[in-house]
Amino acid sequence: MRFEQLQARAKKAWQEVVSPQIPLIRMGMATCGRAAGGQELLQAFQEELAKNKIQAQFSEVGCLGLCYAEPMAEIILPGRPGVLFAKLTPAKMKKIGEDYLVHGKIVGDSALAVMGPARNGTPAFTDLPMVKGQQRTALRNCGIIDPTNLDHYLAHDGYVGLKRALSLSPDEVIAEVKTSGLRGRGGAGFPTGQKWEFCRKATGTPKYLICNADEGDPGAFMDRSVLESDPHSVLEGMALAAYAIGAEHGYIYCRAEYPLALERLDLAIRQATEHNLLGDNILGSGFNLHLKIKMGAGAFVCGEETALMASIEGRRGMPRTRPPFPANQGLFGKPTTINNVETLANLPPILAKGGAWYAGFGTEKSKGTKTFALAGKVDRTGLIEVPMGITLKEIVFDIGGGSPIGKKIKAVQTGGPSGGCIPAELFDLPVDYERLAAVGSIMGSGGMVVLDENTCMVDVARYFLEFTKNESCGKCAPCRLGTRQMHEILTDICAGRGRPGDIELLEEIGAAVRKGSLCALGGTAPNPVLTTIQHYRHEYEQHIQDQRCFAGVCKALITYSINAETCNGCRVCATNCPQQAISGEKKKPHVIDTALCIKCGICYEMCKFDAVVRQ
Amino acid sequence: MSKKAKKDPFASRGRKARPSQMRPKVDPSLRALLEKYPAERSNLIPLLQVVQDQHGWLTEDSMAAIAEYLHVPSSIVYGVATFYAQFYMTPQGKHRVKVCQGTACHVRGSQAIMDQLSSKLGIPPGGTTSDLLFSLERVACFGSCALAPVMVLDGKVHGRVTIKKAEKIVEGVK
Amino acid sequence: MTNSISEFETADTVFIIGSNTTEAHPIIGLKLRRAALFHGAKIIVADPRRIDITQVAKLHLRQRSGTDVALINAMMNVILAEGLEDKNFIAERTEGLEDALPAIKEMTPERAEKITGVPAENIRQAGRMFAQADRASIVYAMGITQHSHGTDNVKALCNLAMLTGNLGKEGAGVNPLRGQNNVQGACDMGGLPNVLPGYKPVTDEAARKVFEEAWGVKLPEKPGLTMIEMLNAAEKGEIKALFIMGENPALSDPNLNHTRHALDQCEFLVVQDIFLTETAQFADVVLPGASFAEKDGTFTNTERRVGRVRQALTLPGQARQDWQIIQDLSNRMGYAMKYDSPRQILEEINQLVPQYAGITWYRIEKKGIQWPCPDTSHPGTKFLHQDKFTRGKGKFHPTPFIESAELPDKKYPLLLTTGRQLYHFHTSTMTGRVEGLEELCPGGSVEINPEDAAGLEIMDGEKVEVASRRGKVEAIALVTEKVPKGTIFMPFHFAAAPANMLTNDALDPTAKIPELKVCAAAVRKVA
Amino acid sequence: MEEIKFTIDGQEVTAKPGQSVLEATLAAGIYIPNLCYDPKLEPYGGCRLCVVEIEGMRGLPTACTTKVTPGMKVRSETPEVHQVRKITMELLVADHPLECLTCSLNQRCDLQKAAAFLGVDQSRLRRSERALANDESNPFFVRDFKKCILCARCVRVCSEVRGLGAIDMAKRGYEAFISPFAGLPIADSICESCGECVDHCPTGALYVRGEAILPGKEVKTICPYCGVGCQMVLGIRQNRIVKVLGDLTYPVNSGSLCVKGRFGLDFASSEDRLKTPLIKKNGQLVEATWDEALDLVASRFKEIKKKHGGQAIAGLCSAKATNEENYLFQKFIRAGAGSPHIDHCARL
Repeated sequence: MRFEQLQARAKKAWQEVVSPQIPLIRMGMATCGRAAGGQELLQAFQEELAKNKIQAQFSEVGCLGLCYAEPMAEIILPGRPGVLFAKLTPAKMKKIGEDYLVHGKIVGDSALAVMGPARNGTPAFTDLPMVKGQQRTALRNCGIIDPTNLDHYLAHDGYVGLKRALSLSPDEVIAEVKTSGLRGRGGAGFPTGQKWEFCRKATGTPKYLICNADEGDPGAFMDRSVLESDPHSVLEGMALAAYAIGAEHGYIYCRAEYPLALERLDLAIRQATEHNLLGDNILGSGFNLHLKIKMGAGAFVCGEETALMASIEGRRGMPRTRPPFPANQGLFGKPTTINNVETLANLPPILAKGGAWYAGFGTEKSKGTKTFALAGKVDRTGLIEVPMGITLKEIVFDIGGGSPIGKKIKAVQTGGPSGGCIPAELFDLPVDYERLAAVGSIMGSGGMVVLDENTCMVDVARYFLEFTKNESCGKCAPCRLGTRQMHEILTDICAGRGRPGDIELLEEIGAAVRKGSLCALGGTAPNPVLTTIQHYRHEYEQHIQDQRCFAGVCKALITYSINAETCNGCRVCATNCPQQAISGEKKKPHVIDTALCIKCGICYEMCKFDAVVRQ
Repeated sequence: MSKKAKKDPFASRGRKARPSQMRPKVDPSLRALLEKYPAERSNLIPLLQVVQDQHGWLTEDSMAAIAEYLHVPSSIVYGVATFYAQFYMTPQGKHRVKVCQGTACHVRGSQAIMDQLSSKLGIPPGGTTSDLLFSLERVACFGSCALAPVMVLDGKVHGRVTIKKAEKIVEGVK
Repeated sequence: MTNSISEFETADTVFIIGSNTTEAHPIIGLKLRRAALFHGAKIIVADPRRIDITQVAKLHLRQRSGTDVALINAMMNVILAEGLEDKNFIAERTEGLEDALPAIKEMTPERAEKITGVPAENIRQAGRMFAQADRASIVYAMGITQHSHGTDNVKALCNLAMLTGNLGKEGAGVNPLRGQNNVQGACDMGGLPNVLPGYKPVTDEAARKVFEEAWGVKLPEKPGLTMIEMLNAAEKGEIKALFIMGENPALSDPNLNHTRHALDQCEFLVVQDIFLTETAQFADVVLPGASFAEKDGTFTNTERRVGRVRQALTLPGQARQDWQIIQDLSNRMGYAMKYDSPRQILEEINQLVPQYAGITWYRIEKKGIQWPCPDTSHPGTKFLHQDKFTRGKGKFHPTPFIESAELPDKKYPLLLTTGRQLYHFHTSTMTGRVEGLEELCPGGSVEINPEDAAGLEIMDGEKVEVASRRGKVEAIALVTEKVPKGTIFMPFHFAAAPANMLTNDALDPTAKIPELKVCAAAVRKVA
Repeated sequence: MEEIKFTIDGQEVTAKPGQSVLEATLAAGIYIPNLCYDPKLEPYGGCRLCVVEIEGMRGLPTACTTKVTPGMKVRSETPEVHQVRKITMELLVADHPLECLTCSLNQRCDLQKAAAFLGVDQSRLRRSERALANDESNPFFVRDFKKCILCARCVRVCSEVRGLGAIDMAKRGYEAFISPFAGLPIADSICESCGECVDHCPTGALYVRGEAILPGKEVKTICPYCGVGCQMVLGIRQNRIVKVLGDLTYPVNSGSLCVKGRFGLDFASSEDRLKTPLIKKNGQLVEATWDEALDLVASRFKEIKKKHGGQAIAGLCSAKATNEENYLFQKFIRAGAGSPHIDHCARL
C-alpha cells in the first residue's frame, strides 16, 4: 500500500472514533490506569452494560498524563464530543452508565472535562488547570489514540516526518534537527543534531542506533508512558535518527519493569514492518532499518551509555571511560548513537513541522518542550509537557495544585538520584538545563518529586544514597566505596548516631566522589547530599546536635505519645497497631508503650482527632 | 553469595573431578529453549531471562548450560547473572510481592508498607518464605509514581497502597 | 616447530590435531586461546576427546583414535575437489603431488566419515576453513606421532600444509610441540641413533669425518638401535650394558611388563638421575646427578630457541654435575675429556653443529636465539623454509590410510588412548614430589563414557580394572562425556596406575615410535 | 617511531606513540599512584588514583586511560587532584583490615606504596570489613576477600592474558566480589592454578601459601617441564626455591607460567633426592663413594666392550638434561664407548 493510501485508510479509522455509530467508551489503560484498577472496572462495566443490553463499544487508550485522576474513561456518544470521567469507582461507573450512556446527562461533577468546548459547567479539557499551561509534543498522542492501532497514529500525522526525511539527504535531516535546538532528553542535554553528526562522520560499519528506554530514575515515568501510549512515535523517531546517522540496525533497550511497554513496542514493530514503515526499503526509499528489543535486567547504571552497550553485548553493565565515545566506538566497537525515548518521540513533529517550529518554544539555550513526571506530595500527580523556561512555581502550584492536604511545600527534587533538591524559596527559577545545574541539581530525565514539610531532607539524602549505593556497578573505588560511606554516615545521622564533623566529611567525600568517579552515576551520586546540605544544613545540625527530626521521619529521633486531653478512646489506634503497643479502655484516653512501639506511624495517620503526638 | 559458597572451602579439596571433566546436565527442554537463540554472546542476558522465566530462578546447571551453549566461561555467566537485580540464584516464592521504593513512593511512606509486609510474611526484603509461597522484594521504581505508593503482586500493579490495603492484597492470594 | 610460538596469535586458522595443548603445553595453550578469543583465529580441533581447547574452537572433529590419516586425506580431498589448493605454491615449491594423489582422491569425506566417525560435512568445513585462511597453522603432538603409522600421520599433515601453501611464512607451518623441555636439544645434539649432532646422518661419510677429526676417534658407520629396540636387544642379551641418564623407561615405555623384564635382564645397568626412579631400582650402579636448578647450560625449546639455564641451588649431598660425571667416567674409560665448564662444551658445539654456530654463551643471555643461526651476527630464525626447503623442493608423500596395529575386539572391546594432564609431568618423578600438585590431581583415573560405563554398571568414582593383552591396572573410573563412546583414556603419569602396563609396543616402521595412543582394552568393576 | 613530547607538572617528558599518560610518566621515573593499572592489561580506569588534570579536558581524566598527545599539559599534583586521590585512598583503607598498611604478605604491596605517597596512614571514615571468609581451597594460594580492592587485575589477567576466565566479578557495588562460577571455591572452578593472578594482585588479597619469605637472590633460568621452555626467575633463600615468577621480558612466555612452573619446583629440595652414588650388592642398592661407583662402571664397560665390542653397550641420554650434557653423553657413547646405540625418549 502506498503511504497516501495508508493515510486515507487511517483517516477513515479515526473518523469512526470521533463520531462513532454507537457509544464508545475509551478507557485509560496505561500502567497508571491499570494500577488504579481500570481493568477490573472496565470488565465490571462491560458486564453491567451487557446485562442491561446497552449497546456500546470499548477501546483502550494510553495515558493522558492526569494520573491522579485515574481510573479514567472517555465516553463518546454519537454526535457529541467525548466526555472525560475521572476517579472512577464501580458505583460511580454504574451511575455514569445510567446517567450519561442512557440519558446523555452529566450529573453533578462526575465528569472531569469535555474533549471539546465547555458544556453545562463541565470545563473543556484544555482549560483544566493541569492541562492549560502544557504544550504537548512528545506526549502529543498519549491518551488520545489507541496505542495498539497503527491507523490512529497515522491519522495524527504519523510517519509524515519520516516520509519527509526520506526525501531529504541525511545531512539535511541533521540540519533540521540542529535548527530545532533539540537536546538529549535523557539527562545530559547534549545537542541531538551534533551527536548524530559525530556518528554520521565516524568511520566503521555497521553503525548502530540505540533507543535508551531504560528509564531508571525513580520518580520518572515519561518514557514508560510514551512507550505504552504512543509506541510508533518512538519507532518513527528511531527511523529518522537511523536514516540520519546511516544505521541499518537499531536496538531498543527497555527495562523489564515495563512489561506493557515491551508488549506495545513489540506489536508496533510488527505493525510498522508489515506496512513497510520499518524493515527493508522503507517506503520505497532504499533505506533499511531493523529493530530489536533488548529487555533490561534490572540495573540502574545501564542508563549510562557505555554500560547500556555492555549490557546489550551480554556483559556486566559496567561503564568504561570515554573517549572513545560511542559515536566512534560504541556497540560491538562500532559507531553508535544512543537517544532516549523522549528525544526520539520529539523528532517526528520536528521533521513534519520543521525545526524552526520547535525552536519557537523554550529558552535561548534550551529549546522546545520538556516532559516532567510530577509526583510526591502534590495534588495533581501525573505527566506534563511544558515549554522550557516555565517556573517551578507554575509547575508545582498552577499545574500540580500544591499540597493535597494543605501542607507547606518545602522543596522539589529533580533529576532523580543524580539530581538535587531545590527549596521552595527558589521556585521562581525558570526550568532549563543551565539554570537547574546552577542550583546544584540537574534536569535529568524530568522526574519531579514534590516534598512537603513532613519530608526530612536528611532522610531524602539517605534514601538516594541507599539507591546509588545499591546501583553502583562496583567498578570504580570512589563510587563503590564513597556512596557506601556517605550512606553509612547519613544512616548514622538519621539514627541519632551522627558525629560532629560529619557534615563536613560528607561534603569532602561528596566532592571527591563527584570528581573522581568513572561515570555519571558516581559523578552525580553526591548531588542529593550536597544540595540538601547546601539548602538545609540546619536540618542536618538538628539531627546531629539536637537529636531531633522535626519532619517526624527519622524513627530514632521521634517518639509517639497520646494526648490524653484530645483522645476520646475510640480504639482505632489500638486496633490498628501492629505491635499491640497501645492500651486503654474504651472511651478513655489511651497510652502508647514506647518500649513496644516500632514508630510505624499508623496510629498517627489513623487518629481522626489528632490525639497522637509525634515529637 | 550462593548457598554453596558458604560451605567449608576445604570440603572438596582434591577430591572432585577436575572441572574440565565436569559437564552440566542439560535436560532436553532446556537445550531446545537455548537453541531458539543464536549462540552469540549478545544473547546471554536474553537466555538468562527466558531460562528464568521457565524455571522461576537460575540453577547452577542452567547457568552452566548457557555458558556451554554460548562458549562463554561459566564464571562470566555467573558474573552477569549476579550483576542484574532481575536474576535469582535461589528458588522464588509462588507469589512475588514487590514493593516500590521509588522516590515518590518513599516520600509517601512505602518503607512502612515494606516493613509491615516484611513482618507479616516473616521474611526480610529479598527473602522467600520457607513454604515457598511468597517472595518479598524491593524494586527501585515501577514508573507509576503518580499513584505512589505502589506495590506489585504477581505482575499486577496496585497504586495508592496503604499498609492495610497492602495486607489485604497479600491476604487475597493466600 | 617450523614456526614460532608467538606466531600463533597471527594465524587465521589453527588446526590442532593430537595435541591437548592447554594441558600438555599450557603456555602455548594460552596463546591459542588468545588467538581465538582476541585475534579472531579460527581453531579446528581434531581429537577424540573433548579437550579444553575445544571450548574456543570453531570446529571439533572427534575422529576415532588412530584414523588421523583418513581425516587429513579427506580434508585434502575436499580442498582439491573445491579447487582451494595453493596452485602457485605447489608448482613452485613442491614436487611429487601426483604420487600422493591416489590416497587423497579415494578418501572422500563420506568414506572418511565411515572410518573416522566425523560427519562428512564437518570434514568439508574443516578443509575449507583451513584452505581459505591466509595463514593456517598446524599444531600437533604425541597424538599424531605415537602410532604404528605415526610417520604417515606427520607426512599427511605436511602434505596438507604444502597443498595450501602454508609453509615458509609467518603464522603458518607444521608445528610439532615437544613434550619435554629439551627433547629438541637432545635431538639437535645427536641423541639419536641415526644422526650425529646437527642431524648429520651417521651414514654420511663426510659428516662423520668432521666429527672423527674433532673427537679423534673412528665412529660407528651404521645407525644404532632405538630405545625400544635397545630394550628388546637387552632382553635377548645382545646388549650387555645400558647407561641411562635422566630417563624413566620403566614407567614411560609401552608394555611395561616387557620393558621391566628387559631392564631386569640387562647385564649391567647404570642409571644417572636425581631420584631413585622406577628405572633406577633396576640399576647396578646409580649416579646422583643435578636437577635443572643446580646446573648451568642451555635448553632448546620446541620453537628451536636456545636459552640459558643457570645454577640457582647448590647440589645436595655428594651429587655432581652430570657433565662432570660423564667426563669423569669417560676419562676413567680411557677416552680423555677436559672441559672445565658447560660453556666450553657449547663452544665445541658451536664449532661442530652448523645450526648452533652463532648461538654462543653470551649471545643468549637475555632472550635466547632460535636455530638455525649460522654465525654470531645472525639473529636466529623465526620460521623455517622461507625461500626453500632443506632438500630444495618440498616433497609430497603418499599416505594411504592404515589401521592401528591392535583394534578393539570382543575380548577387549574398548579403545584405550593415553596422554598427559596439566598437573603432572611425564612419569611424575618431579611433580609427584610436589604436595599441592598431588592434591589438585591425585591421579590414577580412567575416563570412560557414560554409555560405556552404564553398560558395565560402573559409577563415577568407582574402582575398576583396566586390562589389555599385555597387563592390567587398577584405576578410578571417571565417567565423562569428555571421551567418546567406545574409547577410554588414561594419563600415563602415575606409578600407582601405570597406563603403560597396557599400551602396545608395536612400532612405527620408520620412526620406531610405539603405538601408545591406540590399543584394545577391557574394563571391569572391582568388587 | 616518532616520540611525543608532553609536560607533566611543567616537566617535559617523552612518550612513545600509543602510550598512556600513566605509562609515559612512570617510564620517565615519575610516580603517579595507581592500583588497577597493569602493563600487560587493557586500561581499566577503576581505582581512580591516577586522576590528573589535563589542559583542555573536562574533569579529572585518569592517566591510565588517556593516551598522550603532542604538547599535552598534564598536572598531577594540584590540590584538587590530591584531594580526590586522598579521599579515594582513605575510602580504600577504611574498607580494609587494620593491619593492611603494615602487612607483608605481598612483599610489593601497591596499596601501601600509594597510601604512603598520599600520606594516608589512618582513616577518619566509618570502618567496614567485608564479611567473606578466605578461600583456602587452592593448595598453592589463598584468596583473602577482605584485602581485595576490586581492581580486577586478577579477573583481567585470567581472561586477557590466560584466555581462561575462571573468575569474574560477581554481584555489584559494594557487594561485588571476585568469584569463580556460582561462588564456588576456586579449587572447584576451571582455574588452572597458574598463579598469574597472584602475581598481578596489587595487595595481599591473593597470596602464595606459607610464610612470606623474601628471596635473598634471584636467578633466571628455564622451566624443567614441557617443551615450551618458559623463562622464569627463581627466588632463592637458604638454598631453596621460595618464589617463582615468569620472566616478563622473555619472548616465549612474557611472564606467564603454568601451575607446574610456578608451584611445582620444590622437588629440587626434596628429601628423596639421590645424594650419594649407589651400588647394587646382593640385590640391594647401597651407598658408595664416587670412586667406587665410577671405577665399577668404567671397568664393567671396558670389560664388556672388550668382550663383545662397543655395540654391546647402549646409552639413553635425556630430554631433561642440557644440550651440553646430551652432547657429552652421546660423544661418550659414540667416541668413548664406541657404540652406535644412542637414543633418548624423544618419542615418548
